[in-house]
Amino acid sequence: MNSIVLNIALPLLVAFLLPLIHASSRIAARITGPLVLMVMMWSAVIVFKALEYPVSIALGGFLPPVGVSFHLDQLALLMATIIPLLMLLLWPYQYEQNLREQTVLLLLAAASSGLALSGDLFNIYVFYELISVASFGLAAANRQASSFAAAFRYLLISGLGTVLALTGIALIYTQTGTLNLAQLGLLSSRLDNPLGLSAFALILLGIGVKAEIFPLNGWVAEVYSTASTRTSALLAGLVSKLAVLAIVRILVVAYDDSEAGLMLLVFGVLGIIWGEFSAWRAQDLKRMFAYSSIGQLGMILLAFSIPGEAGMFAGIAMMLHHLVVKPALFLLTEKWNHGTDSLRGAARLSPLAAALFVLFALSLIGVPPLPGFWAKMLLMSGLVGMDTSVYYIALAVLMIATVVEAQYLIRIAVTLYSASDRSSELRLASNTGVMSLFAVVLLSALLTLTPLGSKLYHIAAESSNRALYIRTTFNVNPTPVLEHKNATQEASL
Amino acid sequence: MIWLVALMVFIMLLAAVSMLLVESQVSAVALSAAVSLALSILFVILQAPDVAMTEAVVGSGLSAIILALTLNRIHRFKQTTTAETENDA
Amino acid sequence: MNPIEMNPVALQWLLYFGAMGLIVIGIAGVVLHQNIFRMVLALAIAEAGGNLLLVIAGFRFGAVAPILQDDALQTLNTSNMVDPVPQAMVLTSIVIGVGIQALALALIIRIHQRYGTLNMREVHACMMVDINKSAAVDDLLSAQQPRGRRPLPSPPESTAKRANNE
Amino acid sequence: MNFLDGLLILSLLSVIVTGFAQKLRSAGWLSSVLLGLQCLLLMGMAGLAYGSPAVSSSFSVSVLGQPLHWQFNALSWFFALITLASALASSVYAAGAWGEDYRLQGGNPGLLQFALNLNVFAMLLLLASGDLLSLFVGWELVSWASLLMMVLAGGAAGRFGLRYIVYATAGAMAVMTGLVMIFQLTGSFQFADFAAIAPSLSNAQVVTFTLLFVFGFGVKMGLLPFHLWQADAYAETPGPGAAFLGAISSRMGLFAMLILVIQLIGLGRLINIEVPYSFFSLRDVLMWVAAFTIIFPTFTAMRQNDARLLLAWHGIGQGGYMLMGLLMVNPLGSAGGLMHVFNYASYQAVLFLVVTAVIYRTRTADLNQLGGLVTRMPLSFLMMLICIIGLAGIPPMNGFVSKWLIYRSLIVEGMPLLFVASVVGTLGTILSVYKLIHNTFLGQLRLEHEQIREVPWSMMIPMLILSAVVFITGFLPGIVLDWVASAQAALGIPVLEHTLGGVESPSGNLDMIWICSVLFGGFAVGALVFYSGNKSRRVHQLDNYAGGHFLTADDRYHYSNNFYAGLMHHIGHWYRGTFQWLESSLGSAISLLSAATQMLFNSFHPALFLLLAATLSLLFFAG
Amino acid sequence: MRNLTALLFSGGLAFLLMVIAWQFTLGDAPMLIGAAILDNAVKEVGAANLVTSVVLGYRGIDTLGEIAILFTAATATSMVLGSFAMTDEASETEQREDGSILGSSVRLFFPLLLTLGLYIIVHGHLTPGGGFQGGVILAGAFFLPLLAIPGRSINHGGIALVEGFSGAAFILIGLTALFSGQAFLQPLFEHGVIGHLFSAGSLPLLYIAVGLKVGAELSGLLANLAGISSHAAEAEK
Repeated sequence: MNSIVLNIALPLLVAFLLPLIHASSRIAARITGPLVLMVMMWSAVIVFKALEYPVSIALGGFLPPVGVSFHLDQLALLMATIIPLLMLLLWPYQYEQNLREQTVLLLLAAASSGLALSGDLFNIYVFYELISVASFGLAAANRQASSFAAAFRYLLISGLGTVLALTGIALIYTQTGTLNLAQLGLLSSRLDNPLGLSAFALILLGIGVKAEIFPLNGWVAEVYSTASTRTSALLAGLVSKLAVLAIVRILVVAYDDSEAGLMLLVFGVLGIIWGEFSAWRAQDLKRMFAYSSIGQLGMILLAFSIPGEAGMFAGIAMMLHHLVVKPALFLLTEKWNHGTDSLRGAARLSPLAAALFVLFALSLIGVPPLPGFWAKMLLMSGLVGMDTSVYYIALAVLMIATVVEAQYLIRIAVTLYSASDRSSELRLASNTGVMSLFAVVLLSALLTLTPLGSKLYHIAAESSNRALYIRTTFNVNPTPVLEHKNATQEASL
Repeated sequence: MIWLVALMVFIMLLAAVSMLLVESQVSAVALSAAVSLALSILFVILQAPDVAMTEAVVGSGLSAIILALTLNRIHRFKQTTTAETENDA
Repeated sequence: MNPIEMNPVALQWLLYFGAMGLIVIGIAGVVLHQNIFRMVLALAIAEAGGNLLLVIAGFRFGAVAPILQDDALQTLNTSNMVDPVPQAMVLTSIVIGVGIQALALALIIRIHQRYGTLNMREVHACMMVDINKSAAVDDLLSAQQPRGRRPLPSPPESTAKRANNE
Repeated sequence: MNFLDGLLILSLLSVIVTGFAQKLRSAGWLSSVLLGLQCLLLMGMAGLAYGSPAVSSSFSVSVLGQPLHWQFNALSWFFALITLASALASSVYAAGAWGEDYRLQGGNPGLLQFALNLNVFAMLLLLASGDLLSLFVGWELVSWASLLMMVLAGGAAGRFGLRYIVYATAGAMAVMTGLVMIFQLTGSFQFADFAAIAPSLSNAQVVTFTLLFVFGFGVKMGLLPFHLWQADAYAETPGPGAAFLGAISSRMGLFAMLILVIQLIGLGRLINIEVPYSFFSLRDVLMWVAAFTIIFPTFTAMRQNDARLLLAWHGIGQGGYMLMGLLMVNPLGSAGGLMHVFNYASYQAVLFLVVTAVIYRTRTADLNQLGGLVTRMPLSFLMMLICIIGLAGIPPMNGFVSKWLIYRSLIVEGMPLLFVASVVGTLGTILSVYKLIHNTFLGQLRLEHEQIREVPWSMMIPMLILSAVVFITGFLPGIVLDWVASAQAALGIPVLEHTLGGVESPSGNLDMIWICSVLFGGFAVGALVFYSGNKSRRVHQLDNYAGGHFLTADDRYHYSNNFYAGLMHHIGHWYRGTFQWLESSLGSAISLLSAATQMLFNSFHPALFLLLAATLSLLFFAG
Repeated sequence: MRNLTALLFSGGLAFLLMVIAWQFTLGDAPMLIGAAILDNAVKEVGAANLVTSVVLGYRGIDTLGEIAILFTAATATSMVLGSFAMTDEASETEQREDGSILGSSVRLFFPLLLTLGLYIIVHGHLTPGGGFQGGVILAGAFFLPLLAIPGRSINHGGIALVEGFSGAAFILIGLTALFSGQAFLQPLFEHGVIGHLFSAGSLPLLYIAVGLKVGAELSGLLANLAGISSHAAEAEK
């Protein structure tokens, strides 16, 4: 079970050594990146299979509350497998081998796996910072003036976020004296006062910068439209989800039954409104998908703000669906990055790309047979299940946002398929290969909907179970039998 | 002892505020080094020698050098000590 | 230098005011300034404020630094010591702060070299022009653009006359 | 493997086959054969229409723990019959000469056939839905398939299709919210569970459900506030496609509303819910919405100069009759509503096909450019005559029977004001329909239409068959009333006692056979007098004189331009286009809001928003 | 207007933060894990400087993350400033003549700084300071001659070598602990006598690796920022 740490140590090791490998032989440097990602995926899958109940690993051999602990439950391992998989798909294969960009990508892979697995508050903060610095590097990677400016503005907002997160952690430490999430869970009675909630608010804002929370997402459109399409696909698809996951884990374990979830709801709803309505006016595909990713993340935040299993289940479903659809859409903008009206008649030139766009658009809107519909239905049943007026307002906003989203996505589809006179310079979207891979994943999810649904429900039930989380951490050597000793025994620690 | 803490805090805040208000870039960099120096002394008083040392070396040392280098690259400020000509602030 | 007993409330008020003051001055500095170089400076101040807050969290009156020196080496008593964990955390966060600052300054050099200005408003304007050019899209909100489909009506005689003799 | 499975599989198969066979020249005939086979399979299940129990399909999928299953009952059989009949007619029509002509003009008839089959499959899936989830899945497929049909023509059709999608998604979201609320209440999507708890619902819940479902399905039916999209979208759809969509596509909304509002929630609950501060009950509100849906579009139709738009506006108007009929308790009204679905589908399809035939020959649908085609296209004239008589609701045709039933039940249920409103609606229908036939077929033939011949037989046969259906079911309404009665039984509402000739019920009886025979007797006498005397001699239209002047070909004696100028002079000022204004103001509100949101993203220094967020959230918590 | 709202809200933020801070009482740190570490740090890790035992022992993964952040920052800076060396700018200012005072004093300082840096790194587990602080001083030591003696260029290849190997060393020490059955980054070898140079097991080795890596990285970073072109830079172009 300890071998999962390889998912962090190995990419870091190779990233440190890559300049030397590059100096010795170019070919070796070219293949080490994908090789490492495959090893990471392989090791994550092994541990995922061997895991029936959550396990907590003590790093450095020191038991959790004192040392840093990794919490391996199915959700964390699911993300740990998805990270290398998606990075393999979005690895800059055919670009001229920019050594430094590859090192930064490997560091991003290590940091993302760390963030997904970590069970310690300050450790989450360090891995989050590592992801941030790596994404600044990636945002500035394609060396145009506008990407430097966008990267700088992104760095500034993220830096302020870091300060807020640091103050939040300081407040929590002054109150409870511990950094381990499980112990914070045990001491959550101390955090349940306004002081604890304001600490959570600061951490939410700190980590929220990357989770594209409403007031802090000024950078999204700039970075995604200046960075290379693969980077923006990676940032929009993977990294923002991890930030949301970190917030949700803190929320579930340390702030379970308090109205911290309400704050998530408010940010989610505002995010939806801001994202979808700006996307309605966007003129080029990249910015439209950037704003739509803000809207979608608002929906994911909304889903996670619902307490209990229903919220977690809807959140994970929405998250995975967006993780498949958004990178594919961004890959589309590699060739179609001019204004939407210049796309007129593009379907005739590249029919596969246009058909894929329509498929992804329909799934994003939530048209029945496609998985997007089932995810949105889970979210809606979660919202209706709460049966309080705030959640009904959120439901109404969600509905209006979906209508606006349908309008601007189908507007693009109609332009694609409308007749056009000058259709010479629109070259075929060459990389429909990777996109069709995403389409295959989407359709396979459609076919295996019921088993996938039950698996996700199991994951959601396990990860939203706070007592199980606390029991796992403080029984570092979990007894083979699933039901652990009762929680009182742990309270003695 | 309390007056030492008070002095350091006062210097720190004064330097921070004046850093924002002062015109010339170079003096702003100097003030930021001063803030980090006062802070490291505070850390010493707070019984955190490790942190004080890091703050001194990194805060007033390294970051001051980096800031000065950037200013050098940006403004190509002359060796002569004439006042800042570019009103780029 | 073991600290003599001084009235704790004044010390608490001073230290927390210092920490919170630094954070707020830092954030206000970033928000208020137009010059991007000054923003990075203010960010460094905010980071320093956060670090001070962390160290204060671990401070205990009458405690000694968490390092075993000369006589303590023999007695190995570590009871009367300050909490080492926040100090470890601050070590990391200071270096993070410097890492971000270095990257920010590199970007500033590049921006200055390409756009020739350090004013955030101009940098933003140039960036938006570049983004619109690369996306071959004319920005709806820019002044030159006529609102909606109808081109702007030509200004009446009086303003036209005044405009060209301004 | 019963008939239902066969039907669904064949329909899916035909979608795939026509999908791949688009480029084939004979794609049209292939799809017509497939649709014919589907009709035969449907006939195989004809027992449903005569009281046999519901046929349930052996397929059943369970998704996320919720079972989806499909079954056919008399109501779905009745709607499926109309769908397949109008689909077959349009497919045969499009397969023949019209298809060739459409291909020459740059269209893709194969794609039209594929879209037709896709729509049929989606509608069959919706009609066969066995629980709420499969109902919604079918519903979304229908609305997206009809989008494909609408935007085939490209250009302006794309814009109207986009407008339709906004309405359709809004409706779909409302329905989805309703379904999810039901799921929360009952824990499952089955009809039975919802029917079980329906009586125990509180008034507020019933009102929310009804409003959600009426809004959700009403958008597709084109109920009043949401009717703006339908006319333009259907007018832009290529000929036979418009006939199919006009005939049945918007009735899918009625079908779904029947199941949810009438069958599950039940009319009784609607009646005894009082709307505060008014003597209306919820049902009365809906009735008045239906009444206004009859009046406004019909009178808008009167002003249209394009024949297709005129007919499309009528489609919206007639939808009001169906809803009004089905909202009535006594069997007369509901039978009238259901029968009107059948009648309307039959003559609307023919009218659209005739107008397409006119376009096929004269290349224009503008009523001010046509005239006097009766001499060149007599058969088309006859069919349009039969069908406008049906549309206007005049005896020999089936339209009269359903309108009579609805009027009779309005009187029996004691709603005189509604009766007056629907009669005004019928007046509007008659006026606009007369304008249609007068401007196209009557009056003076234009020079450029001298050489026009009748449309080829491949287009004529479907029109002939359908108008024959209009006449026969008008003459012997009992045929349709049997199906309607079994559909009423499937819906669980009181069944209408009827005979072959018409209605024999305590609240009113009608015998169409007797009426028609008397009418034909009168015709026969008139024809006898005309042909026996027969002093007349056929002359060319211009071979006579009026007021001492010889008629010349180049001046127009035929008054068709701006046909109802006089009437418009009086009622013209009422046409303020309030709904257009409403819709455009909503659109500009959204664009204003999105411009405001983009302000945040274009702000030159976003750090200020972080400061605001930090302070406000701390205030919210620490305060 | 914008500045007014900013001032208003930052005042509000200051007030709120003070309200929050006022609810704490200075000095009574909850000491939950702090006390646990203070009690058994000497036994478990054996380093005299308890902060080092926390930095490298209990929270070793944080330090690994920390080095990775510095490495990413350095790589990103070289990516951003890579091909934009100072040489194209230096042309318009006259070549600075070789200031003899500066040059000679730098030659004097270099060894002193070097020993100071190494001392701090090596005694990381005994006295305050350690890998980071020593590394920065080393970077200063390497960077000073570049500033003082114009025309002196830095050899990036060597720096990359040191950087790569020291980073790899840190992780490999951690991995050997993992492969020898213990957890990742578990302190190895016996603790020896506390207070002596060779005590606290593998901690000194870790800190030396950290020191060298930070030193190499930061000198490369400073060279990049100063725009001093290097041999390796030409090679790569």
